[in-house]
Amino acid sequence: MVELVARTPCAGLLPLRVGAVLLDEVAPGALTSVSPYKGQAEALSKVLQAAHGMGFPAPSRATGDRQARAIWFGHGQAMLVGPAPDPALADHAALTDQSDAWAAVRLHGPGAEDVLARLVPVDLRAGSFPEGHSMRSLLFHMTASITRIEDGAFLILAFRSMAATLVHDLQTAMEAVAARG
Amino acid sequence: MRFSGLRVLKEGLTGNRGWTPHWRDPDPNSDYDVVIIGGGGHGLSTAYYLARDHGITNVAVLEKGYLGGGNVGRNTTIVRANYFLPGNSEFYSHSLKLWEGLEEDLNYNVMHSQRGLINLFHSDGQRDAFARRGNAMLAQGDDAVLLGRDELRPMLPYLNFDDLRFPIYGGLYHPRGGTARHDAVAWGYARGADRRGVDLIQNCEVTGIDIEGGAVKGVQTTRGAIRAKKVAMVVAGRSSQVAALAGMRLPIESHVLQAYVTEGLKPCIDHVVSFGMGHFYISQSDKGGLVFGGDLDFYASYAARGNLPGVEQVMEAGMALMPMIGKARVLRSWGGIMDMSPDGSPIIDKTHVDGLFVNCGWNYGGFKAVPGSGNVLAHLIATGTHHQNATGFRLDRFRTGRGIIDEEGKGSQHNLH
Amino acid sequence: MRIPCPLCGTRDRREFWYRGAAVDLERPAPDAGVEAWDDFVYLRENPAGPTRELWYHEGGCGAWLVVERDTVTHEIGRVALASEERS
Amino acid sequence: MRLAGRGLIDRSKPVAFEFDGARHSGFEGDTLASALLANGVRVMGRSFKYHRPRGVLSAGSEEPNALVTVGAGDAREPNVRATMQEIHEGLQAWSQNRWPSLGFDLMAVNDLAAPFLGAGFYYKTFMWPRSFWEKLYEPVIRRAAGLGALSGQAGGERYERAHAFCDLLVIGAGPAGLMAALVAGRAGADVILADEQARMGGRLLAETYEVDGQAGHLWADVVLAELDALPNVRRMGRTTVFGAYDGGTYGALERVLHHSGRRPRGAPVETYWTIVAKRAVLAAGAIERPVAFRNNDRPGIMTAGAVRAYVNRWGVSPGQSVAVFGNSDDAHRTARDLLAAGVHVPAVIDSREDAPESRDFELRRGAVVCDASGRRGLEAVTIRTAQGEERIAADALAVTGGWNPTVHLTCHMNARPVWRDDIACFVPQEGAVPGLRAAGACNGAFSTATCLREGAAAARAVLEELGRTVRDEPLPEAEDDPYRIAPLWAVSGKGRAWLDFQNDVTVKDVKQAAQENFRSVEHMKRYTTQGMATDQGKNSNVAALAVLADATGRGIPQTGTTTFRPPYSPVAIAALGAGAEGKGFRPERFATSHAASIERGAPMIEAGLWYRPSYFPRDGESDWRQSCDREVGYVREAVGVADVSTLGKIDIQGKDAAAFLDFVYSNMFSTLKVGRVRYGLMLREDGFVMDDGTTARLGEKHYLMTTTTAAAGEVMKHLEFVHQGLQPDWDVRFVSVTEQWAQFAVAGPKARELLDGILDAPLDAADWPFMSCGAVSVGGIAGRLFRISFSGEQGFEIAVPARYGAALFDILTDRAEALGGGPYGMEALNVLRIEKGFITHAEIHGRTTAFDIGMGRMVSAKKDCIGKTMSERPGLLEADRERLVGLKPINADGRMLAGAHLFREEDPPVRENGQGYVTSVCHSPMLGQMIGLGFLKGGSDRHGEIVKMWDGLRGVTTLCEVTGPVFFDPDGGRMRG
Repeated sequence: MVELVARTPCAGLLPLRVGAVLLDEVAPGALTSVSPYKGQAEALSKVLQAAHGMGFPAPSRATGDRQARAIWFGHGQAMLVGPAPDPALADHAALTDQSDAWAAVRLHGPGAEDVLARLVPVDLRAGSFPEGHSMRSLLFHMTASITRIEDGAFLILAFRSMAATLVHDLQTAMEAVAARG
Repeated sequence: MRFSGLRVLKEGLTGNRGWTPHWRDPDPNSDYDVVIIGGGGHGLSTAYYLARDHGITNVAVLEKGYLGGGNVGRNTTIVRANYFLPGNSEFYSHSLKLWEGLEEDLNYNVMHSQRGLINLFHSDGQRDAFARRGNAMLAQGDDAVLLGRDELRPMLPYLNFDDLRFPIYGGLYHPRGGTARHDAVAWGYARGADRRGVDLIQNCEVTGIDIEGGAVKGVQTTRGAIRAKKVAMVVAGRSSQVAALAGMRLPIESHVLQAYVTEGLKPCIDHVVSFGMGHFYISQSDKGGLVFGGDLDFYASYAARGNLPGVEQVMEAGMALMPMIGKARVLRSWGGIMDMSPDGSPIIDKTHVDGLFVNCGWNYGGFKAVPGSGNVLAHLIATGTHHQNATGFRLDRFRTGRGIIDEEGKGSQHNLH
Repeated sequence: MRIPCPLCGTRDRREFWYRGAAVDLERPAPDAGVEAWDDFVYLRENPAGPTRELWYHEGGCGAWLVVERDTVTHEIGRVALASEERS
Repeated sequence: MRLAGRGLIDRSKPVAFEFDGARHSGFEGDTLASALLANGVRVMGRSFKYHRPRGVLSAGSEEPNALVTVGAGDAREPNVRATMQEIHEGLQAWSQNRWPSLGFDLMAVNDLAAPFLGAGFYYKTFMWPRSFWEKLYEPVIRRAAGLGALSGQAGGERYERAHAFCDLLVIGAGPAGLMAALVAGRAGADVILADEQARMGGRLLAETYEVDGQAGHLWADVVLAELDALPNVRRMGRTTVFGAYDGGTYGALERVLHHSGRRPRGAPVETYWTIVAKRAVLAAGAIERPVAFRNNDRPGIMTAGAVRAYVNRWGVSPGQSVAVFGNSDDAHRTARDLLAAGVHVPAVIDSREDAPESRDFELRRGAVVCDASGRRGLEAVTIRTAQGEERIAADALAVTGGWNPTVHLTCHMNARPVWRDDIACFVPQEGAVPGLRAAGACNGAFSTATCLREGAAAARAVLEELGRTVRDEPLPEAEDDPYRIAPLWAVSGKGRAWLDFQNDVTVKDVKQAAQENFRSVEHMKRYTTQGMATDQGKNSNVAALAVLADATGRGIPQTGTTTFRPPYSPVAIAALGAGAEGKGFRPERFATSHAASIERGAPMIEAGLWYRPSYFPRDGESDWRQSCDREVGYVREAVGVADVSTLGKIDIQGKDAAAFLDFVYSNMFSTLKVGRVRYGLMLREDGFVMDDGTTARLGEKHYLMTTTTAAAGEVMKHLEFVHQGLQPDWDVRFVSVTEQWAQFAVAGPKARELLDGILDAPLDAADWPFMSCGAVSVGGIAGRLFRISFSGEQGFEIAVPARYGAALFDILTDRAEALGGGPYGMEALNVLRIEKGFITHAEIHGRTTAFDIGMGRMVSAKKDCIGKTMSERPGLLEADRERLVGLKPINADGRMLAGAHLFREEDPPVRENGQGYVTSVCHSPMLGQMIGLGFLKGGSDRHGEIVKMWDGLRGVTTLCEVTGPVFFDPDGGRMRG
């Protein structure tokens, strides 16, 4: 039998520290796109709660914790992050494996907000974007999902194929923030 | 008064006291053979050619603001004949020939500068598409040269040949392409029309179009009713509103297109250059400002002003393509209202109302068409038949699917161009 | 220009893709005839003033929106999800 | 001349700099202009047209004269305002638009020819002979024009962009702005205070007035210290808010490093901010206007406010003997400040008959300055009184014609300012920009006390609107002098009196424009170039339109203003386009095989945002054709491997998935069996082809759609629209899985052999007919296999989760090589598909219909679909439309070119004879000659005909036979076998 070796999206690119800001690649576990079928949102939320311990997230929010999260991912869609999806979910929602589709990085440290302010056209300061908030927006030219997770860190998901650009853009912004001191 | 270097000398020596108005400011008559709604480039040139070529001088041009106050005075001044689809090809070729010699014809220096235009391409596929275009230009009798990357480099050394995101494969060079001083084109036609007896009436807004028994009888204006045997709507930017006065709906959506000029700089860009992988085109004015533009802001608008995302897209394209312009500072931005048609090509046609004509849908490209458009519309008004070089700009082409002229290949639906 | 997305909150214009008049939601029956289809695909009111149009929150949640907007002032009025506007 | 003991500069910190190669010294806090004045440098620039020597006019960003070039090499920055450039150690600046030197400029000959170079002269001449325009006139004009020069090099300095959000944006940090920020900041609002100057305080730094019992600048410092202590207030110094846009969005430019020689790694020299503010207070102040009189452009003549700024803020006097000319009490104030600083004031010339008397200085009431002498620096002014003319020696003249409120931002959304006769200026229209209020001098409030009052009131109004409680606090005590002014625009008389200094527009020019019937203010502007210089008329537009109003017998409000457009002051393209240089223009998308392709030496080409290998060169191959032919051979004779991950893949689920696909594709998908794949054609609503691709049915309610690489995003958007906008009741969900799967084509007679060697279980031929699909396992990893072909050979595409893509590609290519094959790139892929007549976007280029490409029957008659009705328009079904054909040179060595046109053999190649064009060509190794695809009028009925392929661009004419589009294995036996 042949052996397939896995490679992470940001292999060789991260971690990175510039000034006080750190950027790491995270291994989020399984990523599953969960799109409730018509009229199934409530039922789905219950199954999600029972199986994974958190409800279906409201728009612009994330539920769950380090082990298992449900991140609102757009119109009629959430991303289940961490566990393999309970098969019962499939009765209520279209499930699609996205575990390999997204580069997942964590940006943290003082100044992380300033770094994102250089790339994202949304107010991500803690006052308007506290822990548990999540959003879809642009990160310079690419689309991204950004969630404020524990310790004020940001979990950023971007297309796997764009991982190099993601790191480049973040690094450029990190350098500019650091240079200002 | 005839303009010439000698005249400038003579007036200079006598304190410049002898200059006379470039055009009169008459009050409107009650009756004209032809009323042209719109005193922009196209309307003024239509009046000029009605008088020059067809001897029709009992003509009024009605302008709600000041002459040349629309898109003819707010564009990036590019003049070219590099279209490739039948319908467009012969028309823009015809227009360019009218440009050549316009100064003598109008006795007005519109500074038509045939400095050459280069469309860059960035892939094999784009090269093939530009080759098709270039061959069409040659088949039309115009000029085109396909340049490779190595031939381009000495011509445009300031382009980013080294690490451009979409490398430069080459360019389609149109030596007779270039620029002109936009305001002067409007003024030159205005003066020429006025000298031939056309009444140019400013601050005169058309508020109604009189139609009786399916035929046009005249217009209502803020300066009174004016009767006319024929009426032409030449009001790109307001086409839908004016057409509505005649009960028409047009296949037009109005969009804002921003353009930019930098502070004056010593000569650094000698041609007109356009990027193939992002909407960006640039030339340098004789005053030294870099004049450039890009894509629409991309939402319906009559506001003649844009927003920052549109600005950034253009600047980004500029920085990608020719980073040496980075330290040039944008002095002014402005917005023009574009008549966007579904296939990106214009309409010059009769309407369902006898004697009522429409000229609209110029998309991004109305400036270079000023001479041609006026010339063929004058022909249509005077003879009732389409000019041989403008048979394709039919109003009904969307309904029938016949003769759709989609140069960009983006589709014949709204908002794809 | 900023558009209040019913799901994401108010966002910059750059996140949105513009489609045009909301007429596009009123697709005629296949046999509705030439006039109806010409109206649907091509002829436009194109008002200078309030209008109703379709925007796609492409750089955000992926929702299609019906946006009431003034083409002269760019003022934005009511914004709704196209899916709810229809059903 | 530096004044002892005055100014806010730090005399303990001397700074050395160079101007035109000469070394000078100033102090920290100096601008280049103040330091040059202190060093006795009076001529700092040359005018645009007449190349007249010019000194500094102002002390702010509106400066029209003192424009210099700063820095060298790729950091060279032209057209820098000396009034805004802070000096720093090592600063190098040069004058511009002169040759050979600033002191001696040969182009100044233009000044002598001025009678012939008046308004619009160039529209009347240079027309003969025709060819001379491009060859002679234009080059000469271009070289004479322009100001500074770009370096011609790509920038060595970094620019960046950033986004900021706040409750309240305060624009300008003079008394009104400081007060607004303070009131809002104390109330807890999220405030940004932006000011274009290095030091905040506005006119408080330039005047001697007291606020709250202390010097104005000290009061400003106290306020700033309080603001700095508030966490909810952000101060943005050296930041110009340059534009007001929709939705409370403002553009701002922060000059981060121009005041310093330091360039720390990664640091931007400028940051372009977009600031989204719930509310804004415009406290941008006002700009003083000069008075036009003969030779009013002499070096040493500057605005009175600038003179006070140089004296009070920078401790510099512009001369030894400074006369003052004006029409308001500001003239008196200027004289007093000069006298207090110990500067001689020979006279104050006040045009008002009723000007208040003063014992402090020699006052000439009802008098005007009517001429000035001293070409390289003012020597004397001539004044005109009721008694006649008189010459007064002075080496500087302070002029005030009144103040123009900085209304610009309030006009960026098309509002026009409103004329106020009582203070002779335009003020903002209320509500001109939604959410923005004007306060202070920019609102026509010219005393310090009213500025403070309006600033506080504006902040209070904002706080109330935002639902915050406002404490009523007393305002600081300040000067509340009335603003007494008698309008004076231009002094009558002979000679040239300048309005627009930089563009050399004089009163005569404006009058001539009116005489030539350029009476609309827009016509006058465009005809004379008035207000089109780098200051955009900040110093001159109002006076010019007053002159025009006078010349046309209208009032100023009837004459109106020209349009104010962003940016308020010029902004570098590098800032607005920051981040897009080089590869930053668009994201780069790398397939999982990218590194392996690079390792194999494959040139990578752009495909949309992706990179794909062009071909994989081998040692000994001298050109791409050899590599390509070899790779085609792999597929035709053994097995080839290609990464096809870049194609769009969309996972579609739900009980209405089948109905949905029937609606978006022209052909049927509801009838497709589970485990099978079908080619689909997608139309736009206008009936033209939008995209094509294969779609697999993975389950009863589960499909996987493939799109072309280029159209993936467009298709996704389209599907979302059709679902959300047209069929929201259908229960269907879709999500892109392009990134999830790495997918590789394995094609060729040995494809199955290769796959059997790597799959965990060998393929059973019976289970895998052509156009089938299913699950497979490779190395224990769940994958998918599709039996499809874009090459015409027995072909598969195998997909695994992307993390395994790189590993699988290596294994596949190794195995392929072991079987006599190997990887193939885009060139070979293209040849393979042309040989088979498969189309790409070269053929479905947006203008072609299903009918045109010979797939008319794929528009199912049994159902409705997007685009169906419009595809049936009569014009789209006419037999003589250009339709897809194959083309083959009649001579085997005949050359074909994509982009060539087709003509009948006997016809000359002119447009009227056009028959079609060539879309794709290749050298076919199988046929041993070039072949092509193209569109030919009525082409489907012309097979066998000989047509002429003509490429005038490249000088190639080839006779070709028209064929069907499939050149190789037309019955498809190899593909199915």
